[in-house]
Amino acid sequence: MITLTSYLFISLVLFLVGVMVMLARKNIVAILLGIELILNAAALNFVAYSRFVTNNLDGHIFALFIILVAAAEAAVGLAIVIRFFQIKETIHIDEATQLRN
Amino acid sequence: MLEQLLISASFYIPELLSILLMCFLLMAEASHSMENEHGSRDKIYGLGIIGLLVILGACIFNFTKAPTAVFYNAVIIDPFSTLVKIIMVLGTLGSVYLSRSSKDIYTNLKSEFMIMSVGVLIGGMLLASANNMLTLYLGIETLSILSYVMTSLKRDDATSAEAGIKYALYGGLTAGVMLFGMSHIYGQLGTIQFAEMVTKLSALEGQSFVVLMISFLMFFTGIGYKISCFPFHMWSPDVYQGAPIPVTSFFSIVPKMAGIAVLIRVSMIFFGTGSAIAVTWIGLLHVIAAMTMTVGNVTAIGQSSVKRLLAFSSIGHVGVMMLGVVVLNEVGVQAILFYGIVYMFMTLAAFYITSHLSDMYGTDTQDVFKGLIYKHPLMAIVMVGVLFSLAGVPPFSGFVAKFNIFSVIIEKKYYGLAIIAALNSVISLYYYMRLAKTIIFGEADSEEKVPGFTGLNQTIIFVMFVPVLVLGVFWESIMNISGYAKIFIR
Amino acid sequence: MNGLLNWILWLPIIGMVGVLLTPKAKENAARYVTLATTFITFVLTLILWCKFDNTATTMQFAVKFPWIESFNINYSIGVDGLTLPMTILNGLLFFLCTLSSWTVEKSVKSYFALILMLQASVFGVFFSLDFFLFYVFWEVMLIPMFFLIGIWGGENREYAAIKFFLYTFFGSIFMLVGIIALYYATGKGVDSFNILAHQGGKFVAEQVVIFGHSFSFEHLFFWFMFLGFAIKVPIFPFHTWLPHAHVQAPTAVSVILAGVLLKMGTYGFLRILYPIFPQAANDYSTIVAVLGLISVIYGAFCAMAQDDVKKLVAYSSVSHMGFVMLGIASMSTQGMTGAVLQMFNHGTSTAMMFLLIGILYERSHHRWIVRPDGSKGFGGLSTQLPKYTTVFIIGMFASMGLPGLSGFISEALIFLGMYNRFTTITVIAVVGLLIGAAYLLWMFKRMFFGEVNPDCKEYEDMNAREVFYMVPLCIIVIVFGIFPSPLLNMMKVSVGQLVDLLAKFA
Amino acid sequence: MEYTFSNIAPIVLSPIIAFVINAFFGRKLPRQGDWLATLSIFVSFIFSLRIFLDFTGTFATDFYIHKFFTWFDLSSGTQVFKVDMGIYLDNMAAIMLLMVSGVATLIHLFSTWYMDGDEKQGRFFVFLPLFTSAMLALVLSDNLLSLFIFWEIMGFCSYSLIGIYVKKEKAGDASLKAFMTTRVGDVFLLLGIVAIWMVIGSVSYVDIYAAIATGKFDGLTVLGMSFATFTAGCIFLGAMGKSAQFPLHVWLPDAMMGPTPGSALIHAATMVTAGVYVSLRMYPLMVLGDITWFIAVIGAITAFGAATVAMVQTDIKAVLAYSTLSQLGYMMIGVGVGSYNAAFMHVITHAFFKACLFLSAGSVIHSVHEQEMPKLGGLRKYLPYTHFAMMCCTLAIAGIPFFSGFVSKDRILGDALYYGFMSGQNPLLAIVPILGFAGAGLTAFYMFRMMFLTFYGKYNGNDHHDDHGHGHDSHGHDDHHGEPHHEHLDARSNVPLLLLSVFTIGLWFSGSLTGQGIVNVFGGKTEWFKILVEAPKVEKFVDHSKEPLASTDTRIKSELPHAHYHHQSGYFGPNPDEHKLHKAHTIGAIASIIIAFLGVFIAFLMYIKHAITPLAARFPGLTRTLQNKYYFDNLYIDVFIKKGLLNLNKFLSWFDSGLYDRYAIDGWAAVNRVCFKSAKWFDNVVVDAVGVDGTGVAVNLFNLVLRIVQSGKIQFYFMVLIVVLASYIWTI
Repeated sequence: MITLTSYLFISLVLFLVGVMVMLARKNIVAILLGIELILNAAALNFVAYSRFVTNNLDGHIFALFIILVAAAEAAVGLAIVIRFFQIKETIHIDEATQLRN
Repeated sequence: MLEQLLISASFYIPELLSILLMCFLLMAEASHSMENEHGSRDKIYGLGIIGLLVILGACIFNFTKAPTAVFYNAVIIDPFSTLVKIIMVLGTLGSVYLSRSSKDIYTNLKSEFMIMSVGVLIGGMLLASANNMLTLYLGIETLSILSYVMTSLKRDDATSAEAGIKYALYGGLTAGVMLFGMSHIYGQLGTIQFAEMVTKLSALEGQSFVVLMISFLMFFTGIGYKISCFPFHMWSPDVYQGAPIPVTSFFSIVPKMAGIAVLIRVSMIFFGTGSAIAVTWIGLLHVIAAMTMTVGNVTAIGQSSVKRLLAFSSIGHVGVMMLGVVVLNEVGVQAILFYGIVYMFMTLAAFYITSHLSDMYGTDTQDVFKGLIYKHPLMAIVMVGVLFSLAGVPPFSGFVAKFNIFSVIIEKKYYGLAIIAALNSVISLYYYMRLAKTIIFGEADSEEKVPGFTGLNQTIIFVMFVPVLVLGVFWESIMNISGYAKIFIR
Repeated sequence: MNGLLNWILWLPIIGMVGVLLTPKAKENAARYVTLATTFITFVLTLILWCKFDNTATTMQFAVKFPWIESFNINYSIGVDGLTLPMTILNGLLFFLCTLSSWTVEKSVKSYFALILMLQASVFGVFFSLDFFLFYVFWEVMLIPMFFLIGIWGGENREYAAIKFFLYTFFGSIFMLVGIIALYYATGKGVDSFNILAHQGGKFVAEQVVIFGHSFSFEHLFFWFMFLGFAIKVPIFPFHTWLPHAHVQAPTAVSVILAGVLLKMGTYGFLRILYPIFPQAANDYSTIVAVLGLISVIYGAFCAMAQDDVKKLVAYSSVSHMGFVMLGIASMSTQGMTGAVLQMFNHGTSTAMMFLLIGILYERSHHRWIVRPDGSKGFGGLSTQLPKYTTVFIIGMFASMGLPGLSGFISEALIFLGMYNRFTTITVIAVVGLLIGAAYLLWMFKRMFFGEVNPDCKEYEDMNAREVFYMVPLCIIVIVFGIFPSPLLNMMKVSVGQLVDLLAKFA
Repeated sequence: MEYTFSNIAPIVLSPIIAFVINAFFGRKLPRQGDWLATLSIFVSFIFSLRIFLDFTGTFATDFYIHKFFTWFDLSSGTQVFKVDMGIYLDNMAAIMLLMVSGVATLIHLFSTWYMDGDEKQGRFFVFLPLFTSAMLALVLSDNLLSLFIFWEIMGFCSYSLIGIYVKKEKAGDASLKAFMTTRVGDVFLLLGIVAIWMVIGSVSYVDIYAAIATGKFDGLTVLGMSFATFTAGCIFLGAMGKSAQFPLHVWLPDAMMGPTPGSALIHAATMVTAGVYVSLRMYPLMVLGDITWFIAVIGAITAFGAATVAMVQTDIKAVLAYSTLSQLGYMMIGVGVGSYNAAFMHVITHAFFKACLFLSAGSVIHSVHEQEMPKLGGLRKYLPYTHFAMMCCTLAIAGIPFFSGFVSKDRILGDALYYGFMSGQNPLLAIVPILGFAGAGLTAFYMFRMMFLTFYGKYNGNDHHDDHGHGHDSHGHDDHHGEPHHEHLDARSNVPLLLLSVFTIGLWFSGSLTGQGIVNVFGGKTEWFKILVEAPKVEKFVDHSKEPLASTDTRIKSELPHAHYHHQSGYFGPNPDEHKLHKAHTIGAIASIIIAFLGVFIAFLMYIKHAITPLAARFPGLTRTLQNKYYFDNLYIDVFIKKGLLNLNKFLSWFDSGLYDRYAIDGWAAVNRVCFKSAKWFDNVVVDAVGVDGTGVAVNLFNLVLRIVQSGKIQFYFMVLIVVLASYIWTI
C-alpha cells in the first residue's frame, strides 16, 4: 500500500540528490538537471499532499505551473550555457570564475 | 464569473497595461527593418517610455483606491503594493533611459533590454501584490528568468555570460528550495492562500511546528535570494559586476523593491499577529539584518570596481531596510517605503554618473573618477552629494531615511540593533568617502571632457539629484504618502 | 525683532548664493561679497548683544514654527547667556577670517562659498533649540570643513579631512541614537524634540535593555551623547584628529576650527548633556574632570615637544579646552562661568595665534621652529618684524593667561570653581599653567630672539590689512581682560540656572 | 583725611598713562619719551609723599580701607560671589609707597642719562613706568587677587626688561629663565589664593585676618596638612619665587642681562621686595600655619650661600646681584624669626643702598664700557661722585655702624640670635643665627673686595684709543695701563647717586622723631620705625569683618603703642623675656660689628696690601664650585629640563601620534583592509594551489570548505546556502 510517507521519502531523496548534483558535478548542463530534480521533488510533494491531505486541487495546479516554469527556466538556462560555450568553448563550471574579488 | 474577472481586471490595469506594452514592443521588435535599425530602435524606445509613463499614471490613479483582493484572492491591490509598483516603474524608466545612452549594451540588443525590463517589471508587480504562494512563485520566476537573460545581454563578453550562468543556477537552486518548502507548508496547512494559512497557523500546535519552521526557512530562501540578504547575497556582486551597468542599476532597484515588498507582506501576514513561530522568526530576522548590513559594508571597503562597490553597498542598504521589517509594524513599513523612494533616486544618480564615466574609460575602477571636480564640477558635486546621502549625512535625504529606520527600531527598544546600524553607517561613510576623496582631491590624468555628460544628461542627473536634496529638508509629504500606503490583509 | 535671529542665521546662506553668482572672471567680487556678508552678520550679532536682556531667564529672540509636524519637529531657535558669547565670537571670527584669507588664490568662489556655509551651520548649532535641527546643523558643518581642509589644506590634507569627518561622524551617530531614544522616552509628544523640554532630569528612573542586560537610561545615553560632544571638544582619548586637522587646514579654517568649532562640543555639554542628564553628570563628574585634567597636562606636554609651531598651538588648544572641561565638571557657579568665559577667551587668543602663524607662513612657507635637520627655522624675528612681534606677545600672553589679559580671569574662575569639589585635581592642574607658559615662551624664545636668520631677512612686517584684522582681537583680549563684567553679566543668569539645576541632583 | 579715587588713583594711573603714550607714540616723542616716564613717576611720588606724611604724622598703627568698585559679580540667587577692588593703607604701605616711588623716580632720572641714544631706549621707557606702577598698585591693593594680578604684570615687565636686547641669545635665555622660575612660585601663590578664597569666602586682607582671629582656618586639612599650613606654604612659595629664595634663586643673577637701571629697579625697589612684602602682609597666616621656622631656614641658606658665591664673582654686576640675594635672605630671616619691623626696615634700607649701588655700577660700566672687575681699578679719581656714593652704600650694606644697613640688619641678627639660642626653639634652628652672622662677615668682605678692585689700585683696563691690532689681554703690560677712556658724567647721573647715598645714613631710620633723646643706635625702643610698623594684630579686624568690604571708608583707631608696646611677639610662643631679648640684641650688635670690621680688614689685606693670597689661588676646587654657583643652573637646565622634561615631552608626543593615533584610531580601517587582503591572498594562493578536480563529493566538500567568501565559484555559493540552511534547521 503506497502511503503519503513513501511519496515524501521519494521526494526528499530526489531533493537531496538534486542538491548533491548541483554541488558535485562540474558540467553546467548536469547542474541544470539537478535543478530539475529539485523542482520535480517539490512538484511530487504538492501532488502527494493534495491527494492524501488537503483534498483540493491547489496542489495539482501548483505542480502544473512548476512544470511549465521549469521548462522556461531550462530553456533560458541552456541558451545562456550555449552562449557561454560559444565564448569559452567549455561548459566546465570552474571556468566560470572570472568574477571574484 | 465573467464580470467577476472584469471587475478584477478593472483593478488590475497597470499590470495589464504592462503586459500589453510588452506585446507591442515584441511586435515592433519583430517588425523592425534591418536597414533602418536606428529609427526602429528609437521607435521602440519612444513606445516603451510612453507606455511606462502611462503605467505610472495608472499606478498613481490606483494609489488612492480602496484596497481589494482580486482574481479570487490570488492578487491583492492595496496602496502599499501600488506605491512599490510606482517606485519600480520609476526605476525602470530610469534604467531604460540609461540603457539608451550606455555603451555597455551592444546596440542591437538595446531593444531586447527595453522589452525584458518591462517583463521584469511585470514580475515585480505580480510579486508586490502576491496574495498566495502560487502568485508569489510565478512572480519570482517571471522576475528571475528574464533577469538571467538581461544579465548576459553583453554579446561576446565572457563575464556577462558567466554572470548569467551563476544567476540562473543560483536562482534555480533557491527557487527549488523555496518550492520544496512551500510544498511542505501546503501540506501542513492545506492551503496556498496567505490569509487562510494565517488562521490555520494560529490553530496549529504540536511537533509539526518543526517541519513548518523548516519549511518557512526554505520559503524564505527564495525571497532572501531576491533581495540578496545574507547568506543568500553571494551571487549579487558577481552578477552586478558581470551585467551591463544599466542592468545593474535596474537590478539594484526593481527586483530588490519587489523582494522587500513581498518580504514585508509575508512577515506581516504570518508573524505580525504574534503567532507561535513569530518569536523565532523575528530573532532570525534580527540576525539576518545585522549580518547583511555588516557583511555588505565590510566587504565593500576593499572594492576597487565601483559597480561592485555599489553592489555591496546595496546589500548594506537592504540590511538597513530589513531593520524596518524586523519591527513588524506599520511605521516600519512607512520607513522602508520612504527609504526605498530615496534609495531609488540615489542609486539611479550614482549609476548614471558611473555609467557615463566607464563608457569613456572602458573600466569602472575608482580611478575613473579622478579629477571629476575639475572636468564636470556639477556632476562631481552631485556624485559627492549622493555618496554623502548614501552614507546618511544631513541635509541629504539619505539621512532622513536612516533617521526613520533608526527611530522605528529604537521605538521597539532594539538598542543593540541600533548600535550595530550606527557602526555600520560609520563604516559605509568610510568607503563612500574614499570614493568622494578620489572625486574631489584626485588629480585628473587628462583634461578631456566626458562625452557622456551632454547637457541633457547632466540635466537629467541633476533632476534625479533634486529629490535627494529636497527630501532631506522637506520630507513630511513623502512620509505621509508612505504612511498612507498600508498593507491590506485579506 | 524676532526676525533678527533668522537674519543672522540665513544671511550667510544668502551671501553664499551671491558668491556663487559672481562671475568667474572677477575673483575679487566673491571676496567683497563675502566680506560684506560677514561684516553685516557681525554687526547684526552686535545689535543682538545690544538688544539682549541680561536678566531674562528664558530664551530670547526665540523663533518657532513647525517643520515636520507628524514628528513634532520644529524649526525653533533662540539665544541665551550661553549662546550669545559664542554668537558674537562666531560673527567676529568669520569677518576677520575673510580678511585673512584674502590671499587665497585657488578657486576663490567655492572657497568663500564654503566659508559662508560653514558660518551658517555653526550659527545653526548654537541657535537650535530643536534636537533634529541641532543634529542637522551639527552634521552639515562637517561638509564644508571636509572640503575646506581637503582642497585648500596642506600636503597631507586628504588624510586629515577624512579623519576629521569620520571621527566626528562616529561620535555624532551615537548622539543621533541618543536623540531618538529621548524622542521616544518622552512619548513622541509635542516637545519630544525640544531640547529645553528634556532638561531637568526627567529620565532618572528609566531603564533600557540591551542584549538582555539592563542599564539605566540616563547613565547609558549620557555616555552615548558624551561621545558625540567629547570628540568635538576634544577630550583626551578622542583628541587625535585635532593636530592633523589643524596642521593641514588653511589658516582661516584652523582659526575657525579652534575658535568656534571646538566650542560646539563644550556648548553641547552645557546646553544638552548636563541639563538633560543631571544625575549622570553628577555621578560621572570625577571621570570627566580626570579626563579634562589629562587633556590639560598631556596636551601641554605634547605641545612642548612639537617642532611645528602650528602643531604646538593645536596641542595647546587641547590643553586649554581641558581647562574648560574642568570648569564644566566642577558644576559650580565660578567653574561654569569660567568655562563659558574660557570658551570665549580661548576663541579669541587661539584665533590670534593661528592668524599670526598664518601671516608668518605666507612669508616663510614653512612652520618649523626647529627644522628636521636640527637647524633653526626662524630667529631674531622680533628685530625683523617689530609690529608682528608686539601682536604676537599680546596673543601669546593672553593664551597663557597673564593677568590683565583675558585668559587669566577665566582660568582663575575655573580653579576657584574646581577647588571645593576636586581639591587634588586643582593642585595638579596648576602644573598645567606652568607648562602652558613654558612651551609658549620657549617657542617665542627660539623664534624671536637672537640674530636674524639669513632667510628671515626679506620678510616684511605686517601690512595694513593684516594689522587691520589683528587689532580688534588685541583690543578684545585686553579690554575683556580688564573689564570682564560685560561678558560675565551676559552669561550670569543662564549659568546660574544651570548650576541650580545640577545642584538639585548632587 | 579722605582718600578717594581721585587722590589715590594718580599714583598708579600716571605711570600707566605714560606707558600707554610711550607704547604708541614713543617713537615720535622727543627723546623717545623718557622725560614723560620720569615725570609720571614723579607725580606718583608727590601723591605718595602726601599719604606718607598723613600716616606718619599721627603716631598711630591704624589702617584704612576704601572700596573703589566691584570688578565683577557672579552672585546669582543664593550664593554671593563678587570681587571688589579697593585699597588697604597702613603705615607699612605708606612707607613702601614712598620708597618705591622715590627710588623709581631717581632710577628713571638716571636712566634718562644711561639709556640716552641706546637703540632700545624707547622700549625701555615703555616698560619701566609700567613696572613701577604695577609695584605701586601691588602695595596699594587690599586683597590677594589684585596683588596677584600686579604681581604677574611685574613678572611680565621683568621678562621684557631682561630680554630687551633681543639680539642676544643669552638675553632670551635669561628672560625665559626669570619668568619661568618665578612662574613656579606664582602658580602656587594662585593656588593658595584660590584655596583661601573658596574656604574663607574672601581674599581681602582684613577678612583673612579676621578669619584667622575667629579660627576659620582651624580644623581643616588639605592633602594631609593643615589648611593654614597649606595656604601659608603656597603663598610663601610665591614669595620665594619673586624674592629669589634658595631653590628658586637661579633667575636673579641672570636678570642683569638687561640694562643696569632696569636691574636696579628689579633688585632694589620693585620686584624682589614684593615677595618679602607679601610674606609680611600674610605674616599672621605664616605664624598660624607654623612655617616661620621654614622661612627662617630658607632665608639663612640664601643669605649665606649667595654671600659665598659673591666672593668669587668678577663681574661687578654679578657681585651686586648675589649681594641682593643675600640681603633678601636676611629679610626672610627677619620674617622667620619674627622681627617684623626690622625685616621691613631692611627692605627699605636695602632698597636705597642697593639702588644706589646698581646705579653707581651702571655709571662705571657706562663710562668705561667694562664690567669685569679685573679690568677695572683706580677709578677713584676719574669718577669721584660715583666713588663717594658707592662707598657710602658699601659701608651701609657691610653693616658698619651709623649706616642704615647696620640698623636694620643688626636688629634682624639680634632677633635671630634670640630665636636660635634663647627662645627655647628646636636647637637645630641655631643654624639660622650662625649662618646669618657668617653671611654678614662675608658681605663686608666681598663688598669691599668689589670697592677695592674697582676704585683703588691701578687701572688694568685697555685704553680704548689703541684698542685694535696686537691683542693684549686684560692684565697686560704697563704701557697699556693708564687713562681709561670715560665719558663725562652729568647731573642726571650724579644727582640720583648722591640723593640715594644720603639715605644710607642710619639716622633716618633709627632716629626718634618724637624728639626723645638722641639717636639710639643699639636698637632702642622709641624709634619711629618701630612704633609705626608692627605686625597686624588680627583681633583688631574681627569686628570690622562683619560686613566684608562693605564700609567704604573705615579708619580704625588704636591707642598709641607706647601704652603696651611689645616686641612683635605673641607669634612665637609666650611673650619673650624682655631681658634676654635685650641681651641678645646687645651681643648681636657687638658681634656683628666685630665680624663686619673683620671682613673689611681681610679684604683690605687681600686686595690693597696683597698680603694674603686671594681665595682663588688658595682653594681652587672650592672656588670653581662657587664660580659655578654650586652647579644649580646645571642641575636645573641640564638635568631637570634637558634630560627630564624634554625627553618626557618627546616620548608623550611620540606616544600620541606614533602609537595611540596610528594604531588605536587608524587601526580599525587598517584591520578591515588587512582582513580583505588576506582573504584574497588565501583564495588565490591556497585554494587555487590545492586545485579542484571534480572527482567525488568528498574532495569537493574538502576544497569547498576551504574557499573564502566570494571565491567566484558558484558551487561554493550553493554550499554556503545549504550549510547555512542546515545550521538554521539544526538550531530549531
